[in-house]
Amino acid sequence: MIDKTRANVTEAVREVFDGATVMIGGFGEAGSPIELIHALIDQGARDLTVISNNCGSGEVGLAALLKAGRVSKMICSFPRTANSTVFPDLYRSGRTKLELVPQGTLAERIRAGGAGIPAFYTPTAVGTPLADGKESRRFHDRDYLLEYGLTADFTLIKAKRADTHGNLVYNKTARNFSPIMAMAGQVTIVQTAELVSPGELDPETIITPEIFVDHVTHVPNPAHESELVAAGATYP
Amino acid sequence: MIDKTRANVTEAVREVFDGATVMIGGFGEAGSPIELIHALIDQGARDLTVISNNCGSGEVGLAALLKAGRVSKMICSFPRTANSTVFPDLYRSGRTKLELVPQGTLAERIRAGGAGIPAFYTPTAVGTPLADGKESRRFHDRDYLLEYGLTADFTLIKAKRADTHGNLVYNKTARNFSPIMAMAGQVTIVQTAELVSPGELDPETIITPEIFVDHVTHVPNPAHESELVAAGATYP
Amino acid sequence: MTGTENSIGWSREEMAGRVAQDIPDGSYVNLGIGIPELVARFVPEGRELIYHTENGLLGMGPSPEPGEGDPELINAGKRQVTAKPGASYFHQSDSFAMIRGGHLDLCVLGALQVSQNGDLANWSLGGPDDIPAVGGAMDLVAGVKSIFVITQHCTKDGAPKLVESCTYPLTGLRVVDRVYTDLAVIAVTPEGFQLVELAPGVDFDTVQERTGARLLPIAEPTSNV
Amino acid sequence: MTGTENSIGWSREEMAGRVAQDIPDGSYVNLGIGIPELVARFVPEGRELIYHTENGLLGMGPSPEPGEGDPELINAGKRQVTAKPGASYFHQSDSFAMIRGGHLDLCVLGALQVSQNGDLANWSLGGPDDIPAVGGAMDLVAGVKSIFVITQHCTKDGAPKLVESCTYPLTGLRVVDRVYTDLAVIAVTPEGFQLVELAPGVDFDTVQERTGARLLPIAEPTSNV
Repeated sequence: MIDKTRANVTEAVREVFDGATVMIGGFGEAGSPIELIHALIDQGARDLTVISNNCGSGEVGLAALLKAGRVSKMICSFPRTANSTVFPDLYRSGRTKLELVPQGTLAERIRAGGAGIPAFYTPTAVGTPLADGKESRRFHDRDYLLEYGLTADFTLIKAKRADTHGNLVYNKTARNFSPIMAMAGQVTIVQTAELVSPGELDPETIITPEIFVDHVTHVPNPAHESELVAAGATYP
Repeated sequence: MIDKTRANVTEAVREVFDGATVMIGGFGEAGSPIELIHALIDQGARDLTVISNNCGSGEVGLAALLKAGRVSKMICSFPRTANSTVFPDLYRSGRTKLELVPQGTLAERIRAGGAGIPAFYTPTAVGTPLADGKESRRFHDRDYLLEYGLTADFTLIKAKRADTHGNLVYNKTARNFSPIMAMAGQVTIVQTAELVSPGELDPETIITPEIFVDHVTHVPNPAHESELVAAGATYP
Repeated sequence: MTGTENSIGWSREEMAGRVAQDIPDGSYVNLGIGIPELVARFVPEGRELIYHTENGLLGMGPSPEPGEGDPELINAGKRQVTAKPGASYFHQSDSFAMIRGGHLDLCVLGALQVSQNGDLANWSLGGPDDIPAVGGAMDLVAGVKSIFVITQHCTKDGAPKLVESCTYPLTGLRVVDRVYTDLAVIAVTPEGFQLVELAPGVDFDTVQERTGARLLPIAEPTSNV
Repeated sequence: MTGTENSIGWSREEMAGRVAQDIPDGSYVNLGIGIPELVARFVPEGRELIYHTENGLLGMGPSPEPGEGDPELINAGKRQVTAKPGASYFHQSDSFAMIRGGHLDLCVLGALQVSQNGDLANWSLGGPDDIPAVGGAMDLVAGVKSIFVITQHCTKDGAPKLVESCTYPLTGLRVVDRVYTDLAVIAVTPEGFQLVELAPGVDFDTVQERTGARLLPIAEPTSNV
C-alpha cells in the first residue's frame, strides 16, 4: 500500500549522491526547505549542481550548503541578496560556477523538464548578454531564443500540508517554484508542516498531485531563514 | 472600479465577430458552456474557427453551433462521439475543415499560446500520420516534433464559482481545458453557476486568476448536455 | 478462423485479471477505453493502484451508484466515475504533463495492430470516409513508462493483430512492452515477439499460427541472470 | 552636476504620483523593486489597480501592520506584503505565463540607462567582479504590454541616464514606452525621446542639457488626429 512518509529528514535525503543535480524550492526564504537542506549538509553529498532561484542568506539553509563546499554549480536567477556573502566569495574565487537564467525562463525550463518538453522558444533575453551562444529563431516577425528543459535527480521542497500519498498544498507565496520542481525531480522529497491522511485534502485544492512526490517527512515547526539570520545562527 | 459581470449571456458574447477564432472549454459534456454557445448561435457570428476537444453531441451546444453552419474549421482531438452525427456530415461534405491534434499536444499548444511561448518540441505523434509536414528535431537521441502555440480571439468557458473580478474555480473534471483556454483567449468569457464578491474565494484555491478573464455572466442552473440529448432537445 | 474468440483461451475478464497480476503495488496507471477499463476490477489483494484519467483526475474510483453520479465527474471514455480519498483534479496541460513527462508507470491500451518491434496502431482504420479521432492515445504511448496492450489475438475475421509491420495508421513507434490476448501473454523484445505465458489449453503452435510474425518460445530460465 | 537631484523638479514621491496618474482604472500592474514600489501609494481616487508580484501573487496589498506579517507572504523584493480581497497565489511558471503571455498591462521599472530607441539597461553594471543577478526583469520587459521607467534623470555623478545607446548590459531591446524622471515625463517614440511634460520650474533646455540624446519638444495638439 502507498505510504511515502519517511521517519525524519535524515531518512528523506538518504539517497542523494555525489554529483547529483538538486532542485531546491523557495524564493528568498519563502518556501525554502531549510531542515531538508541541513539534513543534506549532514548527509555529505558533494559536487552538487543546485537549481534554485536564489543562493540563500546568512549561513543557514542554502547558504550553509554552499559554504560547506558541496555545490560545484548554481543555476539561478538572482544569486545576490542583502545578507548573502557566501555565494559571492565562492563565485569570485571560482569554486562555484554560475549559470544565470532569467526567472521566467528558469521557471519555464523547469516546467518543461517535468512535462516532457525538451525545448521551447521564448522572447525573454533576446538582444541581451544572456542570449550569447543561444540559438534564435524568428516567428511572426519577432525573435525568440531556444531554451532547454531542466530536470533534476532530486527535488527538495517545503509544503504546508501533505497527505501520506504525497498530495501537497503550500502556504501563500511559499508556493513559488515548488510545484514545478516537484514535477521535474526524479525523486521529489518534501518536508511538510502538517501531515494528514488521504482524503483530508479537498481534491479541488491540491496543488501538487501525489504522482510527483516520492518521500514525505513531517517537520512540524519549520524555521524561518530571516529569524535564523537575525539571530546569527550558522549550520552546522 | 473592476466589475466584469455582464447582465446575461447575450451581453457576454456580443463582441464575437465573423471569422473569429473561438476556444470552447469542455471535455465531452463536462465543462461545456452550453448557454454561452447558444447565445453565440443567436448572436450570429459565422465563419468561425473553433478550438475544442470534441464536437459536441446531439443537436445542442457545440453540435448545434456546427449544425447552424457557423463553423468553418474545427481544431480538436476527438470529433467522434456516441451521439454525434452533426460533425461527421459536415466533414464528409467538406463544409467544415478539421485539424486533428493529439489531446496533450492540443492542451500544450493552448497553454503555450497563453504563456507567450510561440513553439515547443514534443515527442507525441512522431512516426505517425499526424507528423506529416511537421518539422522534427533530435534531442538526446530521441525525435521530437515542433508544435506551435495556439491563441484565440475569444474563449468561452464554464465555471462553478466566480467573483466579480473574474477569479474562477471549477467543478471536478469540468476543469479540463478551461484554465488554459482562459489564458489563451484575447477576450475570455465565463458563465458561472455561482457569483460572489472578491474575497469570498480562498486565494489558495483559485484556479484561474482574474487577470485571464474579461466577462463574467451568471447562469445559475446550467444545462447538462447529456440530459438535453436524452430529452431530444435541439437548439435553436 | 471466424468464431474462434473465447472458444479457447482466456475470457475478457480473465485477460484483464492477468494484466492486473503484472501491475506492481503503488503504480500510477492509465487505462484506455474499452477492455482496458476492466483491469480496474482485478487489483490483487494487498496492492494499491492509483488510476489516472487524462481528462483531469488522479485517484479515479469505480462507477457511481445509480443516481449518485455527477455529469462533470467523468473518465476519458466520458462515463461517470468517482474520486477516491487522495484524489486530485487538474487541467489538461497538467494532466498531459504527467503523461508526457514520464510520471505514469503504466498505460493499458487496446489495439488494432501491434508490430513485432512494438509499433502500435489503435486510433484509425485509415478509411477515406472515416472521421479521424485520436484523443490522448499518441501522448500516452509517447510518455508513459510501460505500455501494455490488451486485445483479442485476432480480429473478428480471424486476421492476426500481432504482425510483422502495421498496415493501419500508427499511434506510436516502438512503444508496446507487452501484449495480453485471449491466447497468451507476449513480450515485445529486441528480437521480436516472445511468448511469456500460454492461456490454459493453448499450445505454442496454435498461438504461432494465429500470429502474423515469428513468435519466440518462452525464455528458459538461466542460472546466470 | 553632482548634487542636482531634488534641487529642482519632482521628488521621488512626486515622480511616483505622476506615474500613477497615467495608469488607467482596472490595470494589472507589476512594480519593480525600489522607487517603482512607491507608485502603489498614489492610486488616484476612483481607480482600482491590481498589483502582481512575480514571485506568485496577484492582488498584492501594502506592507502588513507590525507583527502581523508572514515570512512566506512576500513580494519580489523579498519584503513582507499583504493580499487583498480577490487575491490569488500561483506557482512561478503560471506567474511568468501572465508576464510572458502579455496579460499584464503595465510594468514600472527602475533603470541604469534608457536609449532613445527604448532599449533598457537595469540589471548589471557589467563589472568583472560583479555578481550577475537578473531576476524577472528580462521576462517583464519582454512580455508586459507597456513598460514605464521611473528614475532620476541623471546618475549621482551627473551622467545622463537617457542616452543615444546604452553602454551597460541590456535588459531588453526597444521595450521602454515612457520615462518618468525628477525633471520630466518623456515618451519613447519612433523619432526618439519626446518631451511629454516638464516638472514645475524646469525648462526644455535644462532637460535637454541633462539628456544624452536629442529631445523632441512637446508635440503640439493637431486638429486632425
